[in-house]
Amino acid sequence: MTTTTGIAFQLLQSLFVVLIAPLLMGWVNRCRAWLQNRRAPSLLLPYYAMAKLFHKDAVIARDASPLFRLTPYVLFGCMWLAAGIVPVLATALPFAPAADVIALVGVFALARVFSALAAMDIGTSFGGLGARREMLIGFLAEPAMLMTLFTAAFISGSTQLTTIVNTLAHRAFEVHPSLLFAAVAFLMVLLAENARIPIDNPTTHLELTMVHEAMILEYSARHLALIEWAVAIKLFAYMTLGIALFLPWGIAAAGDWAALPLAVVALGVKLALAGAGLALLESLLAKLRLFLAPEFLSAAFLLAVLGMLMHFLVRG
Amino acid sequence: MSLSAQIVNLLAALLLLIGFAMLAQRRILTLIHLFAWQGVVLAASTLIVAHGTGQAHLYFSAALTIALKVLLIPWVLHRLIDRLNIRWDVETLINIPTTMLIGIALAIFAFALATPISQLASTITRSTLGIALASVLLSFLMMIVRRKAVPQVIGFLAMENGLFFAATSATYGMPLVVELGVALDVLVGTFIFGIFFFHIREQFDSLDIRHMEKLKED
Amino acid sequence: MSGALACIVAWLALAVASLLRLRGAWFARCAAFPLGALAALVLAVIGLQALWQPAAAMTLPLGLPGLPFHLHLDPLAGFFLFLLGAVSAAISVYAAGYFADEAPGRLALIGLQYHVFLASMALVILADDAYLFMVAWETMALASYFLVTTDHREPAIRSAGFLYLLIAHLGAIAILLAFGILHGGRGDYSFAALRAAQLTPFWSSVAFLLAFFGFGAKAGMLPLHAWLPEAHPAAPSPVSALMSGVMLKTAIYGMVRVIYDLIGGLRWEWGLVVLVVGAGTTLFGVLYALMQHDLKRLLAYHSIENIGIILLGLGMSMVFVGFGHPAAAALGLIAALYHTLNHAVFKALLFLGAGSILHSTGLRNLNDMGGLIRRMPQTALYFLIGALAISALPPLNGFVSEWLTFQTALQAPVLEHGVVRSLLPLFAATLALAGALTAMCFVKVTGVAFLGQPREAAHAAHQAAAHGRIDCGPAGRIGMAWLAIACFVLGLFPSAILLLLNRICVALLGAGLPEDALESSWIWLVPSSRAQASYSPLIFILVIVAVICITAFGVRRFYHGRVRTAPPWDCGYPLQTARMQDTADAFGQPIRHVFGPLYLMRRHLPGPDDPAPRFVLRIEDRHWVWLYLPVARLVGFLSEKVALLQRGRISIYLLYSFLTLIVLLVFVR
Amino acid sequence: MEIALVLGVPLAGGLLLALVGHRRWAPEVNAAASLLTFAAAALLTARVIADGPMTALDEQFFVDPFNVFLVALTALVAFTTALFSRPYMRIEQHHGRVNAARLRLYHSMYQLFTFTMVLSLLSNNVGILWVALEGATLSTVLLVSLYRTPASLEAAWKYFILCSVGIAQALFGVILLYFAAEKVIGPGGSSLLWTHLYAVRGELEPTVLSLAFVFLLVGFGTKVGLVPLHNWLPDAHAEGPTPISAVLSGLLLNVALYAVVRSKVLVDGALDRSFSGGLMMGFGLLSVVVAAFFLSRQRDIKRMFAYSSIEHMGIMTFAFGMGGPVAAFAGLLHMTVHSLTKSAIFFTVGHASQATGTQSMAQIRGLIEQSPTIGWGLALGSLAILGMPPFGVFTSEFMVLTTAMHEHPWATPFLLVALGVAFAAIFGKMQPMVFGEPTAGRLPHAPALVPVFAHLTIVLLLGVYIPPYLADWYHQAARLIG
Repeated sequence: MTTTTGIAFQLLQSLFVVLIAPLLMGWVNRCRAWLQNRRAPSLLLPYYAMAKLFHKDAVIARDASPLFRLTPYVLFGCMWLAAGIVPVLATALPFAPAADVIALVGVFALARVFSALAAMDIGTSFGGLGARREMLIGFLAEPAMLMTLFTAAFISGSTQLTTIVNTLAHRAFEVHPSLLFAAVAFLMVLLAENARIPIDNPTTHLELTMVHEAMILEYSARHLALIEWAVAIKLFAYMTLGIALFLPWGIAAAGDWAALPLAVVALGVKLALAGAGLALLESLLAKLRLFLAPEFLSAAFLLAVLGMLMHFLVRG
Repeated sequence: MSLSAQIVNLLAALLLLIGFAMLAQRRILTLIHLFAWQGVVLAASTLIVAHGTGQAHLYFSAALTIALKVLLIPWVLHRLIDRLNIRWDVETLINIPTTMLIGIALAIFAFALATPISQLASTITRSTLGIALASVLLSFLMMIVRRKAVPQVIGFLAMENGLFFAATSATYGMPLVVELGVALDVLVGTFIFGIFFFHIREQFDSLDIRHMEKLKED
Repeated sequence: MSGALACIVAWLALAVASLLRLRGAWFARCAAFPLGALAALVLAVIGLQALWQPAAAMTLPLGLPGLPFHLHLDPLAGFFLFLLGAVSAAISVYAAGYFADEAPGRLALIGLQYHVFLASMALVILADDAYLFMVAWETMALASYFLVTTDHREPAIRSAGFLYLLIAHLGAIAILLAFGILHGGRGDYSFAALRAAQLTPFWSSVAFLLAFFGFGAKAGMLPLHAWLPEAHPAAPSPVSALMSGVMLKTAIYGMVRVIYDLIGGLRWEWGLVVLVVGAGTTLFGVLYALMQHDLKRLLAYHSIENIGIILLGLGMSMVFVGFGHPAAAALGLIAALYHTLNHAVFKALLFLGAGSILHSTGLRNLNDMGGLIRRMPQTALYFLIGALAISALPPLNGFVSEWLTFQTALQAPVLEHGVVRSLLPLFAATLALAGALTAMCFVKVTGVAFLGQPREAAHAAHQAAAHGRIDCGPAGRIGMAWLAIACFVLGLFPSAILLLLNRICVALLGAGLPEDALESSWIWLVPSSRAQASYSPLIFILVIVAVICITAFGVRRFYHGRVRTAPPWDCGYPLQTARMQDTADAFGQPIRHVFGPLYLMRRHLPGPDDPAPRFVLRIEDRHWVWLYLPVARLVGFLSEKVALLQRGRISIYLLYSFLTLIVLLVFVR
Repeated sequence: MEIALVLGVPLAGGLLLALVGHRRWAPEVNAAASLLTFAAAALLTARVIADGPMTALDEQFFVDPFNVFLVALTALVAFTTALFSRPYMRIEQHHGRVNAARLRLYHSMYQLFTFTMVLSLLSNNVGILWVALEGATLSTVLLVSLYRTPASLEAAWKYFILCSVGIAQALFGVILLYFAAEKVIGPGGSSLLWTHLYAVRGELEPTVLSLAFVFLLVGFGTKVGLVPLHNWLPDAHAEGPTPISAVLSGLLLNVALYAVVRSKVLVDGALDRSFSGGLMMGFGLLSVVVAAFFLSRQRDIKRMFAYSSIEHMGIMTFAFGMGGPVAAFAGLLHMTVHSLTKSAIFFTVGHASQATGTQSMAQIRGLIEQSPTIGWGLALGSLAILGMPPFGVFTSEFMVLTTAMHEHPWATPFLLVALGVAFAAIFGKMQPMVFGEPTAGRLPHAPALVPVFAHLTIVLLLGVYIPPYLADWYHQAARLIG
């Protein structure tokens, strides 16, 4: 594969992820509506909503600082970057070495810090509340995520996502008990990081419980749209990351263009299932009290660390 | 053993006896008298050693002893207690029988310590070193158990006597210049003690050293 | 070499000149600090050069008879000189503005102590014999002690100074004893002689422990850290920056120099000791930082945390050396040294930012601040950069060194020892946790101090300023900008730094990183091999910036750029005041909840009939209860017993000499 | 000739001042006499450095690098203290604490004390050494009680009794020494001369010598202030006039230690080294540790620094006890820097308590604000005495600690604890006195701070640079005793 095609593929994949991400959001919402016996909204509703928001005039609080206006773009940029390095369809991503799993966690952390700061910028009590809760979730979710990824990194001897996925996908089938632990931990982190039940509820605006929504309360119009879009990409990135790590079969190896169509289909199926699963999980679980969020996440962290230890234990 | 050696040994025994007597003595005047008698014994032994060995400077030492320790210092002490009007009985911190027992133990210890050394002595009076050490330690003990300033000073002077005895009997005397220096120190020391008695008396209205226990860590 | 010496002499000359009050206080006010910065820059350049050049040595005709002062400039020393020069240059520039309105007397003293402090740090790094090292080391402590107690009328500052110098001195004695072991009664005290010492494993381990805890006391390592959160905030801000940014690094230098270079023969058990202490220090530092509302104190606790992170890198490196894996060991050492440099840069920046706030508003309690970004936009920007860097967020420098530390931990599978192999990732987990907590803490700091609405005190300070902006002057801005740029440079060009640090590893360990790591192009940071891991901050930031620009452009192009301003949405509560914002304490509350048992909390709840109810919560360090106070009590108890020796009764005193005599006589027989 | 000058000047000065010591210009005469002594000592030193060791007056006096070094140090500190005592005693007179008659006593005794010090150092005769040391007690005991307060009388009484009794034990040691030497050298004056004793030290009877050493150690050790023979020391330092505290700490303790070291060298010739060395190390260590714990509960400023003297004498005793060229070098250096530093501290302490009218540390505050020179002097002096580089005390402690670490590692934990406790104590008490809100008043006379800073400068220089001739001198002396 020449560099040019590689870069082209890289750009295309990023674009693909960015464009398709809201669709996944729509799908999850739709599944959830089905499960809850509601009339499901259109699959494309996220796109409509964003288009509407882009058209509106932005209203910004009087005392907002430049940071407040910059943040949506930073979030969007971060998520785009994340989308660029997670192997979605194929592991041939020439730019992926620019950021390995640790950097990926760093990207998410960067985004989180910016959104928390922006939330505190206006100085309303809700902003501060949201920022504090978000950071509380983050401080446990982030290391748990990192440990999960480390488990995979230890198995594959690399922290490059592409290498990890290559190793995990194209090898003889082998049961890794450590990966099981890691997968559970990853799922828990995914729920927490993407503001899903049981940690947060993406559809609520109840002061006592909201986390993510409290942070973006002051945003409107195009800023809000970018944030929503970034959130969608984030969910997509997490899902594809989980798939790549724990269900990697079907992903195209480097240079294996012929496998690409199959990879697209496999990804579609896997994402649809994962989205439905997420909706199912969200419908089954109740939201935790905020106090319990640290417990939930420390459980995730412990599981991830255990998984890592398990790796050494089993390998002897 | 030559006659002079026998006499010196006798005097040494006397010295030790006086040491014990001082330890047991309750009356201050008697204490001074005992101290003077100790000086006499000391001078006598020095004379005999001088005679026996022909060391000329020991005659001088003997004369010095008589002048200083038999006459001058007791006289000064007499004057002092007259002037300060102190004639009370001497009080001790530990009762006298106990003190005596400790004293006997000390004497035995001193003999035991001195015996191996005495074997080496070339002098006619080899056994006196232990007695000298014993009387030094007894004087030390006396200083510890007395609670008034004057007896304490007498204890110190008695200790000096013991040392002097050690010097003359065990080694035929120190070089003259040293002995002169020591004598000068003792003299000046006695005068300073005298000055102190007045100052202390002035400040504390008493020569009881229990008044002087203010400087301490608390 | 002579250049470095000239810089030191220049600093000393500046110190004396400040004291002499040339032309009134003009010299100290206008010339001393800029000239000091110039000398620092020269020193940085010399240090950088030394990384390439062969080691140079020199002796000065001073010192002990038979032991002239030995100076030695090798890559390790060069690196730390570079750190010292580069960071202190910025701080000196900043200080020129900061101290400009001090009273002449104070200024003269500050000028003296500040430059002596700098010179002694440089001498610590250059010293090549135990004596000069100790002299410079303690002079450094002494100079910084006097700087800490500049405002000595405050009892709290005095007690901070006391604690600081006491622990520093104890540490110094421990270091001295380590040198004593290394000396072993042969040769002189030059490092060359100490290096040649052949020690039994027992004695080398004792030397290691003495050196580790001796230097650790200076570095603020657990459990000898108690002075740090007291002393660093007490000093004037440029001095705090210097202490946190540079002085703590001399302790790291000392550790590396003594343990790697002089003691040698590293054992993996030592590495584990370092790792355990490092992990404890890291978590302790960040958890206590989260509880602080005094900005400088908070930063001081973060210094403790970062020392812990450096120790984690060092410890891993020592474990790898002990098991005979030089490449992995080199990686750990590089991570530690890289973090040393990074921490110097961003912590100095943050302290300078805190200094600007203190200087212009007089505030140091976060709960009084708020909205400062509007009045101090420049400071806010630099502080934000520092905050992002310390939070280990890509693409800034803090991330690179933590990334390298993680990569070191990921080398664990090469180890043969099963237990140690599975322990290393646990330390990595500690680091991950600490990193996330740091991010939380700095969201709190930045958010509460700079963002939001100004709280009452901040509002009053804003009003008091004659013109709208109360930002720091040009000197201060240059100083902070310098460090902020350094945060970016160190973050964006890590592979260049990697090459430099690799030279130190080659010099110290006899081996560096594998070829693959060194020969990859300058864009890519590769710790061991490209297949294993790589990171390219340049691409990283390019992508983000490009996306931001394209998005912003696209949104404006295809939609519009219209913005309306309005009051913030009040959610239906009409009364919204600045007091309703989250305070720094509130931000830390959930952490206090989660990690409750780690803190010693003293709560005071007001009663129901309290006319002026106030809820008071004080967080104290448990180490005081189980270490410092018992030691103090023990000393008190012993001295009470010893005092019984001196009860004032002369008979007893006589008895002592009598008994001494008797006992000795018995003993002789 | 120089020896006669060194001895004659203070003796003559003492006699002269006994007549005119109450005059207004007596302090200047005192200082001048001390200056002359110092000049003579410098001449003597130059002579010894040029010509090597010598004896004089029928071998009654002798000079070698060891004692000439102490003579020079003694004369120097005596001179600077005399300079300090000029304004100090004037202020005391101004405050009405002393009258003209007592000043006469003071000045005369000051010179006589110097004389006894020099005499004990220069004398070749152990007996004369003893006489001179007792003379030192006699000449200073009335100075300790100069103020005639109950406390000062008590202190002087204890000083007198304890030191006299102590030194009486030393006399017994001298007699034993003579007893042993007589058999080898024969009776007569030469049996007590150091030079002769050294010449035959291998042949002396070991049992007698070991006994003699015990008596000498207990005797002279009392004057050194070794624990548990130290009890007189804090009282005497705290209650006497400050110049006397300075010379007691700066001179007397050194000279007493000199006597101990001389005896040790002699005994080492006949006995196993570890005997005397072990005893000295034990006493030294005990002194260091006990003094450190005493330090932490002091309230009186002079008393505290007196305990610090005990601690430092302990360090020196320990160093000499270890023996060997490095440790002996360190011990000598420590003598020098301790004398200089401690006397400098007492100078500032004297003025500080005059300015505040109290010796209680709780009431001395903020010196640095009120009178910066006193404040800085006290701060730097205390830090120097605590062994902070670049001051010279650190240099010697560096050598002692590192030598101890590899030769007697068991001792280092004690030293570590003691130095730490002492640091916490002195530093913790010094800091509030120096810093904080000032309480001091003004002094009626300008304080004497040249001596303070002269001493501190020398100590500072010794910390970073020991001139070759000085180092050579120390080396020679260390070889004599190591």
